Amino acid sequence: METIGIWIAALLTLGIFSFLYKDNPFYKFCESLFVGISAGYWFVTTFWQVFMPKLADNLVAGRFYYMIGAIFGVLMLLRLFPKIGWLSRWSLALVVGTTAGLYFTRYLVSNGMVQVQNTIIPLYVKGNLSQTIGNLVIVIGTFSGLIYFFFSKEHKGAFGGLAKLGIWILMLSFGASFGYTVMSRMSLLIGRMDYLLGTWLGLIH
Amino acid sequence: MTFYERLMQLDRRWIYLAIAIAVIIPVLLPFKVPVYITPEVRSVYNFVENTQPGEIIFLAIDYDPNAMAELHPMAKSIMRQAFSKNIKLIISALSQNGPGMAEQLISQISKEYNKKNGVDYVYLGYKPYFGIVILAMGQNYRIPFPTDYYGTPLDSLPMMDGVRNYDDVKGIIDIGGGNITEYWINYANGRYKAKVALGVTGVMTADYYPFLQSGQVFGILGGLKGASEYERLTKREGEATEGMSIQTVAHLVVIAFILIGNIGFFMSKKKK
Amino acid sequence: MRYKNLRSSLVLTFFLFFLILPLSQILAQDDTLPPPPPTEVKAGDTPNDNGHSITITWKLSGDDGAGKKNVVAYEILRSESPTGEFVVRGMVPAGNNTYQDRGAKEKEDKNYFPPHKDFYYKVRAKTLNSYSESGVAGPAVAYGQWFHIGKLPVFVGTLAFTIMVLAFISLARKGKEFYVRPLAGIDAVDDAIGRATEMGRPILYILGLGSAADIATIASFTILNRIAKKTAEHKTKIIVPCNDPIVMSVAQETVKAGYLDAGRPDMYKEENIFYLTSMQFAYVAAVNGIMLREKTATNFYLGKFYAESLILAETGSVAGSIQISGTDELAQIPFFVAATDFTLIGEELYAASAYLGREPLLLGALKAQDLAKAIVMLSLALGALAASFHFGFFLKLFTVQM
Amino acid sequence: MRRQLPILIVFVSGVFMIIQYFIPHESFEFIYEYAMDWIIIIGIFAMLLGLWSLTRVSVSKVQTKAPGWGFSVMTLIGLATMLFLGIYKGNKSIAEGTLFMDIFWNIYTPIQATMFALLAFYIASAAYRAFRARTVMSTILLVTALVIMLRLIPLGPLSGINQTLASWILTVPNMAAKRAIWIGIGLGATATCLKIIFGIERAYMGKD
Repeated sequence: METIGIWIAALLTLGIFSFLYKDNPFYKFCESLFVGISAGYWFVTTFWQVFMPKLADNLVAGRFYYMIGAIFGVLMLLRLFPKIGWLSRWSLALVVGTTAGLYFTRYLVSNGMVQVQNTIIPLYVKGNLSQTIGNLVIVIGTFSGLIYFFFSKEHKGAFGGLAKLGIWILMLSFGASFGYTVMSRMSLLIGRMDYLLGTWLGLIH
Repeated sequence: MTFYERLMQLDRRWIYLAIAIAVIIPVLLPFKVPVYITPEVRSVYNFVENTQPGEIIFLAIDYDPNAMAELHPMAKSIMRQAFSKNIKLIISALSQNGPGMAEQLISQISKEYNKKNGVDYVYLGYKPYFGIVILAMGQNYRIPFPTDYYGTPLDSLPMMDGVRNYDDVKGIIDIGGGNITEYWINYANGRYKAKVALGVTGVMTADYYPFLQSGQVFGILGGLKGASEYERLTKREGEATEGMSIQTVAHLVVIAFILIGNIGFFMSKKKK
Repeated sequence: MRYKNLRSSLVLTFFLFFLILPLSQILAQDDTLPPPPPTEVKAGDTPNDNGHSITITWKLSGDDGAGKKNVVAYEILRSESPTGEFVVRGMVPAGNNTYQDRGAKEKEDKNYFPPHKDFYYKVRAKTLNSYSESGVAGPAVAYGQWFHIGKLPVFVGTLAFTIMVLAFISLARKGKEFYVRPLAGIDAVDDAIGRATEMGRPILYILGLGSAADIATIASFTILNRIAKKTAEHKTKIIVPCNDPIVMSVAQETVKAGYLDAGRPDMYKEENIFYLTSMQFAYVAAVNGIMLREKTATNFYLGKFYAESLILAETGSVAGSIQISGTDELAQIPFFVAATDFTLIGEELYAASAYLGREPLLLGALKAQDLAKAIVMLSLALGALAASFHFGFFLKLFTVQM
Repeated sequence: MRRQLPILIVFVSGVFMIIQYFIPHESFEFIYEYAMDWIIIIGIFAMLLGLWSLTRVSVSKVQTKAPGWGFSVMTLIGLATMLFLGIYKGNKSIAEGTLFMDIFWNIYTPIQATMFALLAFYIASAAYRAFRARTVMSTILLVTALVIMLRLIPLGPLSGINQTLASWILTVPNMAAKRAIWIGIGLGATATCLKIIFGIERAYMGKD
């Protein structure tokens, strides 16, 4: 059984890699199988791990307020019937409204307050040149980066200059993240190659 | 289309092929890529090198199996270096899923060097609440660990005779994949003034450099690269060197293609 | 629930070690003499909480960090009467002088902490082999608060920002027009749709991996609505494969509304907005296939994206599609910038809906965002200056307690 | 009813969630927890919509014999197999060692890992295509990416300098840029939340 499993896994691995050369029936086979299996897997695991404990168990235990969730859930399903489909908007409204309120304070704190708080740093650190330069770059960089994101003012003159500095610093950061990620992506491929050459073909151990 | 223009528009399948070769060849034919040894790695190596036979180093293995790829090579090299110089080790494993993995590693390496549990090394194992454990070990190892991992009381282990706390070891090397590392710095170094060096994952490395500058730790092995430097220093190349060699070749290939693209771009622009 | 039990059993295991140890008397040193006890023990309601916790503070034992330096930890004990039996509630390492005794708010929970009830506390300083206890503090009562004082800066921020947004929207409603600078990614949208029309090929719109509960996805719905309207006007097919069933439902409504806006409800085809699977890479595998088989002329990737961003963008580039991307997922922006033709970076994604619709109300909100940005920048500049002169007050304005 | 009530639900639930952030009292905590559970439950019901859509699209491809309809059969077989294997023995169906989990480990996992590993190739081809010194901006992108990648390449004594430069870029200007983007996203997202709550942004509700 284990050998069969390894062979299946190895062939499917090759099937996906074949896409790099060009789209082909082998890849299409892997892809369509993958879609079906993943959707089934997702449905089944959510059913057992979320639906049962969150809804069924609570209703059985007599926690009637979970009924409200179930009612909204059923409303969602009414989309399948065009005539009363509009009722699903109530559920949608609850989802969207709740999360909008939830995210409002979350973003305000973690993306606003905390970032400002972290950027309030001294521009001059006595006897420590490298930290002084570092702090200056952070404050000026954040400042000019924000200027770049101004929408209601034309990027002209000194303002435009700062905006340009801002986008340069953004590009610096993008280049750095890109270069930094290469290593972890290569590790993923090394892992797959180990599987093909080692576990499957037994060329390395 | 001129030669240079062609350089700018290579079929990407050539790139894919090059990457595949770059990853496969080093796996099949292991070879060494030269490594530059950074001072923060060398200082850890020198620390172990300058420890006298019979003295004790504390080795904290604070990672889960999911960080093994990067951190296991570090633990291996340090243990091998210590055992080959007849340095004794006290080893703890404070990460929840790590103790079993650490035990395997210890029994494997100690066998290689014919080292005896309780005589040449002591494996304390795991206790919850790493903050309190690290702090309590500053008083006495026996507070959190009345017995070792195998259930033997510490007092009946010959090696622990007269060994009470961090004062009785030469220093601490913590190899960690999470926030336990911070507690070693703040408690073992901050409160008990123990010498601490770190081995951390690549993602964590940049965050811990400030502790090096402030002198709170005396050395850092960062990620696979730090591990491969250490393997090179101890002249026993293993997984880290191999992994790093593949990474180096793969990075070289990416850089080479970037350069090819730019050469094509500049030369074809010049012609016009 | 299971987690909580695990934790209390861990506490218990650890506690047992400390009980067994004094018996073993491993090191017969002066550690057997009890340390000076903790003093000035105070117990009171924990502020800014739900009413199921009491905070205990004390002054460190004389042997903690000073004297013999042999105090290892403090144990916190609780009783329902000053003379009753005291039970250990928790432990903190030496050097700490506060402890929050907290419990669950559900009555059926084993760890339930009753509010409005008198409790008495003692603190015990522990060395290796001995301990000493403080006097009794209390009674203390736990009760819940109706406003979190530590979140006052957020409250002020919420009010200020809400007022700004509403004010600019009402200005816009009164007919005031706001200037917005051109954005390359937005200007490209019309060309991209035009190109698809000329080539007679479909447009692919990917909402990403977010759910309908992600703000980036909701922002993307608005953009989808505008783009759907334009494709309806151009009679170009738009394909929207989805990763989440609710997102699919919303996307269907949104596209249908776009076709209605364009006056072409007859052209709307629901089967073009469909669900594939919720698993990241299976979804990507299928979308890859769609790009190459449908030969999409233009691909939009707007919303939440993770590691798949580069797989999509590179496959799209192989297929020769024009690609416009945008996400607020920081780690993915570099890959979109490198591999797609136009990228809306972070906030630009949120601004895009206002740009595309040119609706005055949305533009008004954009103006409010800019004003808030100016305030943030002013705070940054003033704050950094204040910090340079060791003036700490400014920082406090932005400090939020959780 | 069709338009106004949903807008009202959005407004009430949104404002409630903002207010509850500031109120630590347990009564608000309880309502908050129920609301979060309701959202999850709605999501679970919606799964059926997903399954319906996937099945309908696949079946109609098979019925109309659309190009590649055979692959739609594969999708349907995969889906049906997993649904059957995952349900028929109750909640024991998804324990380790069942056929359900065997399929997960031997089919699902390797395909997923390989899809992920494709990134190694794509990151190389994207670098080749994008990193050209055409403009100042793309030159900056190119140079910093090179500096960071070179940290893995032995350059002799230059390695030390490059190492320092690489970690400086990662910790200083990189941090500045990230903060600027974060703050921008914070403003954009909060403004969007407000627009949703006040019913200004309502494209997601569709029209009749």
